Amino acid sequence: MTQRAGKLLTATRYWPTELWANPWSLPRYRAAAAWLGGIVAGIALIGAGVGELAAWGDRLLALLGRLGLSAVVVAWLWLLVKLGCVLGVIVANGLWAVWWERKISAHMQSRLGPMYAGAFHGWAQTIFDTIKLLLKEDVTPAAADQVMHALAPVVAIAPCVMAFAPILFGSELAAAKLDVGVLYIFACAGISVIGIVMAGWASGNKYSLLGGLRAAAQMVSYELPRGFSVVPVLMFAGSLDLAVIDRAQAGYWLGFFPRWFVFYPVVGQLAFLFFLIASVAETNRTPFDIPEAESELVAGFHTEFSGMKWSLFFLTEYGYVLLSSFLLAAFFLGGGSAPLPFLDFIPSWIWMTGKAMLMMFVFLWFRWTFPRLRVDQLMDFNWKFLLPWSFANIGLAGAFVWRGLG
Amino acid sequence: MNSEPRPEMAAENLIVTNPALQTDTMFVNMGPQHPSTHGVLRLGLTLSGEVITKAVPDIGYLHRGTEKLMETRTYNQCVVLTDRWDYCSAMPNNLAFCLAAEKLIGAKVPPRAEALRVVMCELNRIASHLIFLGTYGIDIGAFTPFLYAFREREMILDLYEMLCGARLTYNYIRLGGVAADIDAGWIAKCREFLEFIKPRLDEYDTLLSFNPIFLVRTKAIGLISKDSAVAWGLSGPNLRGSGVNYDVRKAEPYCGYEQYDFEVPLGRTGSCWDRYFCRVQEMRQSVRIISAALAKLPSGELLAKGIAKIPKPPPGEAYAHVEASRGDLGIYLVSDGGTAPYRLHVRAPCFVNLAVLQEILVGKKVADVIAVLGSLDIVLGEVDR
Amino acid sequence: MISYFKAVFLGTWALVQGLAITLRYLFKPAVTVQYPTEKLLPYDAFRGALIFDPATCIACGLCAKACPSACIALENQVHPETKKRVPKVEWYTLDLGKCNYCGLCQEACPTKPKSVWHSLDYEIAFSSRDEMVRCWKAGFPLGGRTWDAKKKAFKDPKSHISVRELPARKR
Amino acid sequence: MPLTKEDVIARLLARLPKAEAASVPVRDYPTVRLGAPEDLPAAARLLKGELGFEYLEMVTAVDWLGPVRQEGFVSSRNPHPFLAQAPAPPVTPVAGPGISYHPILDMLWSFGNLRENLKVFLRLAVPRDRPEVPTLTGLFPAADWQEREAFDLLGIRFTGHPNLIKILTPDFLTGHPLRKDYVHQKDPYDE
Repeated sequence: MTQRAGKLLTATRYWPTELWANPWSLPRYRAAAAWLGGIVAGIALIGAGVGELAAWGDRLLALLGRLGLSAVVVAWLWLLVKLGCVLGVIVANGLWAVWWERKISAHMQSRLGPMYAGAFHGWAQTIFDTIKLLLKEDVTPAAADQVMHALAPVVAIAPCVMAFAPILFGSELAAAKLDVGVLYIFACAGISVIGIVMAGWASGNKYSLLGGLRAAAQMVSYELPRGFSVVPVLMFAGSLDLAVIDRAQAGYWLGFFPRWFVFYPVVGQLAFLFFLIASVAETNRTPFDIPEAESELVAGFHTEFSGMKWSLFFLTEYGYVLLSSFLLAAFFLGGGSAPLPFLDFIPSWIWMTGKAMLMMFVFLWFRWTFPRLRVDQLMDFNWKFLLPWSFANIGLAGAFVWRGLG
Repeated sequence: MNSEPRPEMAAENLIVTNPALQTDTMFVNMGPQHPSTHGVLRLGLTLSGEVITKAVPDIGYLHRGTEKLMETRTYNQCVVLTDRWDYCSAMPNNLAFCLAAEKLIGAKVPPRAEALRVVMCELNRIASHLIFLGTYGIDIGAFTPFLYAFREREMILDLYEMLCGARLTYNYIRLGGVAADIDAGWIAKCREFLEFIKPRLDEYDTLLSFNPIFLVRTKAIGLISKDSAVAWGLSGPNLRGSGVNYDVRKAEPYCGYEQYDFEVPLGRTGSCWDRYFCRVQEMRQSVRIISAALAKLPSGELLAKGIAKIPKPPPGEAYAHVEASRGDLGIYLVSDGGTAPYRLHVRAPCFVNLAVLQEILVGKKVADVIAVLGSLDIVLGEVDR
Repeated sequence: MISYFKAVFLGTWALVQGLAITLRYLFKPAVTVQYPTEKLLPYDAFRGALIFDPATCIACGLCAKACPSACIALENQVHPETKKRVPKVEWYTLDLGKCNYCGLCQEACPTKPKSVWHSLDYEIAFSSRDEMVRCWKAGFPLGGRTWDAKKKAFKDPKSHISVRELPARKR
Repeated sequence: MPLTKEDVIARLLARLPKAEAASVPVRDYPTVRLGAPEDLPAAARLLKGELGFEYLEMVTAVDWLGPVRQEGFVSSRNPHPFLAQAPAPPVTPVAGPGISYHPILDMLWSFGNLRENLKVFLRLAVPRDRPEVPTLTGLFPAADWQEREAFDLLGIRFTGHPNLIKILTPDFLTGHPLRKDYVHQKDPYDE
C-alpha cells in the first residue's frame, strides 16, 4: 500500500493552452532561459580569456622543439598531437551532436528530450549510450559477407577522418595546411560512399541493398552541385586554400557590414543555398535521407549493423555533418571573423565553431521539419534544378569578377 | 521543384519488360514487423528494381474473432468488444452496434443522448484523423507533425477521460443512450480545445499539406478513379477523396445529423493527397459540428426508458451503419430472441478499403507503397477484427 | 518562365514557413510530463485497475454476471451453524489479465459505496500470470493479495495498488 | 424520376421468377430472397447495370443451425487459488422462443446505390453441407476480400473466385469459426 515514487501533479493537466498562455510564469522556463544566456556568455568570456588556439599551438610546437629531440621526431610527435585533436573532435562531435539533435528535436516537438542521465538536461545520455554500444553484441547476419560486413564501417569512416585534415577550426587553426584543401576535402568525402555501398551489399538484406544503391546514386549525384556551388567562392577568393578563403572574408564594408561571401548579392546567397542543400543530401539527412528512410527501408544500409559497427556509421554521418558545417562557415559565413567589429575580442575559433554549430542547427532544423523526397524526385531535383542553376551561378560570379566587384 | 506529373516518367513505364536485359525480380517481404505498415500487416512485394510489379497484402495477424465472441455475450457486454475493432476511434464502433441493437429492440433514444453521441463521435473523428495525419507525416518522412498531432489528440483523450473514465476503449455509448453526462466544466474544456485546434490545423497545412516536398510525394500518387473507388467498395475519406459524394451522415442521417450544418469535403483526382486533405478538411467540419452541437445541447434523460438490464430483442434482423472515422461502418445484427446476438457481422471499412491496395500498388515505387498505404488509413484492429 | 520562378519561389516560401513553425515551437514550453518523477492524477471518472472492498460486499454476484470477460469470481460465506448463505463474501478474485476495464461490474454493483470499483491506478504491470489474479479474503489488505502458484501461498503483489484510489471511490 | 424501395423490389422480382420478397426483411431495408444460386449473377447484373447499385457493401451469411456451442472455448490459464477451472464464458446462449433453426447458411449481399441513397439486400439459402454460390468478383472487385472472408469464417465456396484462400484465420486452423458447430481445437498458441 505504498505510493510509488514520483511527484503527483494534481492541480493541473498539462494542456498546452494553459502552458503557452504565459510561459514566463513557469519557473522552469525562466531557469532554462537564464541557463541558455549564461552558457552563451560564459563561452564567449572563456574564449576571450583563452585567446587564439592557433597561438597556443605554436607555443606547444615551440615547446616540443626546445626538448632537444631531432626534427623528425618532433614532426612525428606534432603529427600525433594533431591527429589526436582531429579524432577527438570527431568523437566528441558524435557525442555532442547526438545529444544536441535529441534536445533540439525534442524542443521543436514540445517535448524535453533526455533529462535524467547526468542530472542537467541529460548531458551524459550519449556517453552512456556509447558505453551501451560498446558493450553490445556485434551481430553479423548469417547471410552477410563476413569480411565486407566488417570492413564497410571502416571504409566509411576513414575518409571522413582524412577529410578533416585541412578543415579550419579557427583562423590559421588547421591540422594540415594544404593549398588544394577544398579539392582534397571533396575527394576524401567522395570515398565514403564505397563503404556505404559495401554495407548495403554485404548485409545480405534486401532493404539494405536498396538503401546502399540509393546512397550510391544519391551521393555521386550530389557531389557535382556541391562542388560547383563553391566555385564562385573560389573565384572570389582566388585560391583553393581554406585559410586564404577565410582571410578573404575578413574586414567590413562601411566599417560594420561583414564582407562574408554569403552577403555578396544574389550569387553569394545562391551559392550558400546550393551548397547547403547539396551538403544535406551528401550527409544523407532529411529531406534527402532516402538511403536510410526508416519508414520504407527500415534503416537502409545500417539495418544489419549493431554495436560499434553501427556507431561507426553514426560517427561518420555526424562527422560529415560537422565537416559540412565547418565548410559552410569557412566558405560563406566569414570563417573566423566576427560579425561586428566590436566583437573582435572573442577569438576566431569561437566564432568559427559557433558558426559551424549554427549551420549544424540548420541541418537539424531541416531534418525535423521536412518530409522526405522520393528517389527519382531527388535525382530530378539534382540534375534538373540544382546542377544547372549552380552552373548559372558560376556564370554570375564570373560576371562579378569580370566587373571587378569580387 | 516541379510537381507536374510526367507521363513519360510514370512508374508504369519504368518496369523493365525487355527479356534481353536479363533482369530478375526481387521479392521483398514488408511487414508484419515493419515501421510503416501501421500494425501487423504483411505485404509481399515483387520488385523490378524499385518498381512494384505485384503486391499481395496478407492480413489476419490480429484476428480475435469478436464476431464469434459476441455470440456468447449479452448486448451490453458486446459494446465493450466493439471498442476493440477500430481502437483509434472507438466511439463510432459503439454507436454502430447500439444503433443496430436499438433497431431490434425498438428503443427511442432521448435527444440529449443523441447530441452527446454526435459530439463524442466527431471528437473521435478528430482524434483519429490526427493520428492519421501524424503517422502519415512519418510515412512521408516528417517526424515532427506526428508529435504535434499527438499533443492535440492528448487533449481529446483527456476530455474522454474526464467524461467516461477511459482514454481509448470508451464503452460510452450504450443501448438506448450514453453512459455519462457532461457538465459545464467539460463543455468549457471542450470549447478551449476547439479554439486551440483551429490554428493548429492551419499549421499542419503549412508543415504538410502545402509543403512542396509533401506535395510531390503525394500528388498524382496512388490514383483511384471514381468508378474504381465505388467498385472496390471504398468508403469514408478514401471514397470522397476520389470525388464520390457519399457520406452516411448525409445519406442516411442518424443521431440527428440532419440538424447540423456541415459540408462533405471532396477530393478531385483520388490521389494520396486528396485522401489526406479530405481528412484535414473533415477535422475542420467536425470542429464545426461539435461547436454547433454544444451550442444547442438539449437537456433531458441520457438513457431510453424501458430497456432491460439484459435485453432480449425480438427475433429479427437489423442493419445499421454509421460514418466512422475511416468509413462506412455497418453492423448486421441477427437476433433469435435470446440474450446474446445470434449473429453479428461487421462491415469493417478498413477491411474493404485495404483490398484496393493490391490493385493500386502495381507500378509504384517502394517509397510509394508507404505513401499509398498510409493514405488509406487502415487500423489493423478493424481489418482483422 | 515567370511561372517557373514563381513556383520555385512559392515552394521555397512554403518551406520557410514550415521552418518558422518548428522554430516557434522550439521556444515554447514542453507539454510533456516527466513520467517517473512527475505523475498525473487521473480524473475521478478514470477506470484504472479494479479494486474490491470485502467489508461492503453483499456477495450478490451481479458484478460477475455483468463482466464481459469472466474475470470476476466469488463465493458466498456460509453461516457456520445454519449452513445458510449469508450476504458476505468468502473469497473474491479479479483476474486483471482478463479485465477489459469497461466499468460494467462497477455499474452493476448495488452497494453504496461501490464494493468493486475502478481505482485511479494506472501503473499495474505483471511479470507472471499468477500475479494477474488479485484475491481478497477475510484479513487481506485493501489492495488484495496474489496467489503464488509455485509455493501455493498468498503473497503481496509486487506492484502495490496505490492509495490514490481512496478519494475516488465510486459512490 | 427517383427510384424507390418498392421499384427496386418490383424490378428484381419481375426479372427473377424464383425470387420473392423476404419474409423476415432486414429492418427498414428492401430485402429480396433469391430462389437459387443461379439467380445471383443475373440479379447482380440487373442491380449494377440498370438500377445503378454499383456499390457492393457486404457479403456475409448466417448459420441457422442453432445457438453456438461452447465446447473448446479457451479459458484463462492464469492460476486461480480457489477454482480448478477459471470462470466460463459469461453467457450461455439459449434457443429463443418461437424461432425454428434449420441447417442452412443464409447468404446475404448488400448493394448500395450511392446516387439515390438506396440499399437493397439479397438473401439466398444454401445447404450447410454443400454451400456453393457463384462469385461476384467479376462485377464487383469489392467482393474479392469479402468473399474470401465469408469463405474463411463460414466456409462458403464461391465458384469462379480467382483466389479463394483463407484470409483472416491462421493457416493451421481447420474449420470455419463462425459456423455454429465450430469447436475450438487445441493449437500451438493456446498455451
